[in-house]
Amino acid sequence: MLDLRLYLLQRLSALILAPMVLGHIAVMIYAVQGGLTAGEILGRTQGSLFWALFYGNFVFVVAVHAAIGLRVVAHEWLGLRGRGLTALGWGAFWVLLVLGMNAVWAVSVP
Amino acid sequence: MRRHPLWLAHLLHRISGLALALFLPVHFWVLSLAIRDTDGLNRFLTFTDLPGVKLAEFGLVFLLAVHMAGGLRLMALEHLGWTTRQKSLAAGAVGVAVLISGTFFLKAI
Amino acid sequence: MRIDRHDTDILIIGSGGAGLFAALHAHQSAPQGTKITIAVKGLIGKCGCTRMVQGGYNVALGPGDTVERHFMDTIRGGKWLPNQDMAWRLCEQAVVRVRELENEIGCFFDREPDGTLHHKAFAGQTADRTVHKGDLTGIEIINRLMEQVLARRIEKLQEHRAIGLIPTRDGSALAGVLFIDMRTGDFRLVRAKTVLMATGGGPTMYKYNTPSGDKSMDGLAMALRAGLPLRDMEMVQFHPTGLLAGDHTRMTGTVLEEGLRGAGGHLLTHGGARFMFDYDKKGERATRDVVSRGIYAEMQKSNNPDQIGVMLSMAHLGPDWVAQKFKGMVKRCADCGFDLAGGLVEVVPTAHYFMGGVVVDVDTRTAMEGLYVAGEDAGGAHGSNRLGGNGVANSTVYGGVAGDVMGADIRGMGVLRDPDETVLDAEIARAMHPFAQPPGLVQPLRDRLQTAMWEDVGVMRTATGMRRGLERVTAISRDQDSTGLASENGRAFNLTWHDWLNLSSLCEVSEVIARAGLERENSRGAHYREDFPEEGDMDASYFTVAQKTGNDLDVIRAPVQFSIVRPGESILPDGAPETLVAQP
Amino acid sequence: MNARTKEMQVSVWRGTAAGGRYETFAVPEQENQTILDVVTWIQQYADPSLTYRFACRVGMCGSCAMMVNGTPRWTCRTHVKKVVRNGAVRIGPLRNLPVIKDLAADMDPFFDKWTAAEGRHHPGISRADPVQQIAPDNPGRVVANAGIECINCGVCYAACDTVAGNPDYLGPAALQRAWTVLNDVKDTGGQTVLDAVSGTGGCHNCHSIGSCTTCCPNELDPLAAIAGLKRETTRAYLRGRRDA
Ligand SMILES: Cc1cc2nc3c(=O)[nH]c(=O)nc-3n(C[C@H](O)[C@H](O)[C@H](O)COP(=O)(O)OP(=O)(O)OC[C@H]3O[C@@H](n4cnc5c(N)ncnc54)[C@H](O)[C@@H]3O)c2cc1C
Ligand code: HEM
Ligand code: SF4
Ligand code: F3S
Ligand code: FES
Repeated sequence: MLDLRLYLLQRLSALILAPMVLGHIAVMIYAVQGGLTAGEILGRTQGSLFWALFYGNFVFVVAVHAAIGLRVVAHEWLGLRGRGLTALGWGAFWVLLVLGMNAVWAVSVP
Repeated sequence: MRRHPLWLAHLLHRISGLALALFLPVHFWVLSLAIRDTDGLNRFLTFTDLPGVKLAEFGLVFLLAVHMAGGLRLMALEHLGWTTRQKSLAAGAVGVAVLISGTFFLKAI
Repeated sequence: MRIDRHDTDILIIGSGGAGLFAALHAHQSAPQGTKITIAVKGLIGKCGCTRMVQGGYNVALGPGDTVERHFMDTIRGGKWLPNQDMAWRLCEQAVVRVRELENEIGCFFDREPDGTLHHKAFAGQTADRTVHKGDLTGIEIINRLMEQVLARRIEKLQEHRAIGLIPTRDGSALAGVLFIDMRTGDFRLVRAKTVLMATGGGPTMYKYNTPSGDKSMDGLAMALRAGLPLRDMEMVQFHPTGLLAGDHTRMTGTVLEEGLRGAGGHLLTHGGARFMFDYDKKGERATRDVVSRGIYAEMQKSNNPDQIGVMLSMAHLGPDWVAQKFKGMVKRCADCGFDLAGGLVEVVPTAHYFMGGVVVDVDTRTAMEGLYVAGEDAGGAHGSNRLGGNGVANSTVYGGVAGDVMGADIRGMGVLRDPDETVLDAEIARAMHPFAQPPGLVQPLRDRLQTAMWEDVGVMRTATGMRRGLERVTAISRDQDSTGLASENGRAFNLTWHDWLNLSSLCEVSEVIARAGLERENSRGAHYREDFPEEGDMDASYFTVAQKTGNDLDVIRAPVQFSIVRPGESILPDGAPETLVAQP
Repeated sequence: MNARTKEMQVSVWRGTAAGGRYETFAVPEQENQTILDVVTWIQQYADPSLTYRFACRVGMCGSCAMMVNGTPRWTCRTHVKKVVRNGAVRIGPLRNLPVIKDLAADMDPFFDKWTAAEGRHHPGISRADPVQQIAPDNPGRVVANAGIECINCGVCYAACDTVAGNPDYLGPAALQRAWTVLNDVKDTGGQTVLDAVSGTGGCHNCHSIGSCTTCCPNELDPLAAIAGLKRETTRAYLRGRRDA
């Protein structure tokens, strides 16, 4: 159940996500390699507008992207349609957004 | 009809996307819970040192890499018209995914 | 028996080139609000022979070609038997129809490098005249037509088989057509002010035949029962190279294209010897009827039951070249296990086209008010032989004509006519007959018919043979009458019931073919009498007309009207070259 | 049937839209035998009530498609040797379409979508005009030619998992036809076609699974055609936004 707009939104979000995912993976590799403690991680991220924006954006785009994706899968595999499908799409979006922003908040605001 | 490279690539992409979408909320939730108390986070990070959890972490990155490579493959296929090379792209996508996650995994241990 | 009754204004039976064009033209020409219905035995656009056209479409648009030249080739090819006014209209309107196909319907025929239409020459033509889309011309034509019809407000009755033309009580006009809705097995009477019959002949009563499986001469059998005159019924065209792959496969009889011989393919006996030069100085490149007879004669010489046909050999031209030039054919043969490019493929002459049909005027009108006939069902345009490429031209030209004429005629027709209920009941009873008989196998009967017609009323004929053929057909009909269908299987989508009905149409028309063949005591075009091998006096050319009154079948001879040109004359300007085709 | 004749076990789906089951028949093996011949033999000699569909018997009409061992195929040109495994084969009605009876599927949804995708010519000129001069190597024509030999057999439609999951999806054949029309230099319906393939059932539902291309008996490539539509609709949309 994709029309042109949702399709574009999904591709666009994917394109934005790609470099972010690479960035995130790089940070993780660096972090794990350096054997960082929680304190060290938080020390770097907390209070940093850059990381706040980075992860804030990441979460928003992921929420859009994954919600559209789940909507498609729910339609094709579970046969969901109409209002149920819309509800699922928005539901997924909000759950991801709220939980994600909560995490971003925790990581970046001291 | 089933089990040709493109079909497998699609299934892989879908499964990885689904798994990511289901795992992410959990990930977010644990993260935010834990960070609220530094002790908790440390406990959390030690917890992630357990081999099983390490594997799960590896899995997550693996999924992300697979899904991303698959997604890039798909968009290349659709928008660059790389039809003759689609099969090699499909294979390549998996290759890249294993590479990225493998690096991560190796470095981690 | 309860039947469904359904009304429309214009009813078209069949969705080949004739049926689909008629639907589109009727849609254009009929007054606003006219209801148009297309009813067909299969799915719209997917059945019938137009879709199977390979070679192409004859139209006088090639360099130097003229309608006059196309016309003269058609008359000469038909050995002076064609209805000249019909042949003229065919040639003249083909030009318009091809432009319509290209510009309005969306077909794309192959082009020359400079972007103009590409024309090739079939055997028997004096100009490069045949436009085509590779060797899948019919698919292009029918797919494009089908799309246009599907997108319009035209009622579609698919998998509806026509079984009877139902006249008014006084018999002067057609009231409607009785169908079986094949999916449910129910009977449906469709009344209409005008009806086009475009069910497309199709001589499938021969052991080897090319037409699509849905074709079984139903139209001509219905016309015969309705008492309409049929002409040229002895004229069955055989294509020389049908695939021979065994009795158990439907592939047997399907065409291996003409171009294979044109390109230099050899025909060989099982001993490996070429033989066509014994029959004609052009060898394998001679016309269809000549090559068919050559092959048939060679086949008669063999008495080894494992060696039925003759062999087509292409390998000497270089297997790679063949595989590239005839990609589709080579692949088709490979799919069924034959190596056309490098090996030998066994071939037989195969019944291809039926020149005979209902007597119509140039406007497709018949002797019965409200009934129109176009396409392979209509007789006259080709006479004793159809030129390659004139078949699809004929069906599309006259289909369009029929659509226009019905659209105009309907303005003067007031109300729907009431059917003769006794004819209706009789047709239903006829169709229901097998369910009251003890069940038996239908296919062996069809095999018997096909063998009888092939042996006795086939490529070469004699009076004795055809009389024997008639007796065999009568015996088969009789056996069919006592061969039934298990009623517990029901009527819904009961293919075996339709096989039974197919056989019944084929038997009816087979009798007429043999009778008309006996009546023509000379050899013209597709009709060859070993006991009358001469062409006969051209100026006194006659065509046969068969008509049924009650149960009696009469066959008479009617003189050909040379309304445009007399034998020995030409309408080409003085000094026009004999042929424009570069000789190979 | 003499003792020497080998037989194969053919299980055939029997039933209607309301339900059904597979039924097994022993069919004599022959030298040049297609799946259509196998089905035909069953109807002619073993069970006269079996329903299936065919017309041309040479791969031109696209009427005879069925599921053979789970894969959609044109049965008139599928040699038995290609598909029979251990002396057995399973034949069912085409997937993704309603069954009418036994092996005959209802093709209407398939053709309705063909029409909905604007799969037809949109003329700019008429029969009064001469045939257009178009070089065979005209780029638009070359693209159009790539998909022109579709016989609308529905094999790709049956192969596509997206169609299976999303009944509104127009499917590979209709979309490929739309792509052909869009590229046809004679066609004047460009925007109409783009609009038709951009709705909820449109080309954007395709996940490039590619079963269509894998299964097409004519070796056509609907996957590539649909990708083309995605590109063109995207471009047209972005252009539209810019112009607006
Ligand atoms: C293999 C092959 C190759 C050919 N190649 C060429 C060629 O290259 N050039 C050329 O000019 N000609 C060729 N022909 C001849 C040409 O195809 C036909 O002459 C022409 O297409 C006939 O068109 P039509 O519309 O009259 O009939 P068809 O196209 O045969 O259509 C008949 C329609 O009537 C339907 N019908 C039949 N019976 C009933 C019934 N009882 N109730 C309802 N519907 C019914 C059928 O299902 C079908 O839809 C070829 C023929 C064959 C078989
Ligand atoms: C980071 C978290 C991500 C999540 C949770 C996620 C989730 C999903 C989900 C659930 C789908 C639907 C799957 C389907 O339709 O089969 C999907 C589809 C898609 N994803 Fe992602 N994705 C993520 C990242 C990415 C990235 C980084 C890319 C690429 C660069 C990407 C590219 C795509 C594409 C192209 C599709 C469409 C697939 C299709 O139409 O078949 N995704 N994603
Ligand atoms: S694209 Fe191929 S598989 Fe699909 S309908 Fe056309 S010919 Fe059949
Ligand atoms: S199989 Fe289906 S998903 Fe797309 S590439 Fe073909 S249409
Ligand atoms: S019967 Fe026509 S494609 Fe198979």
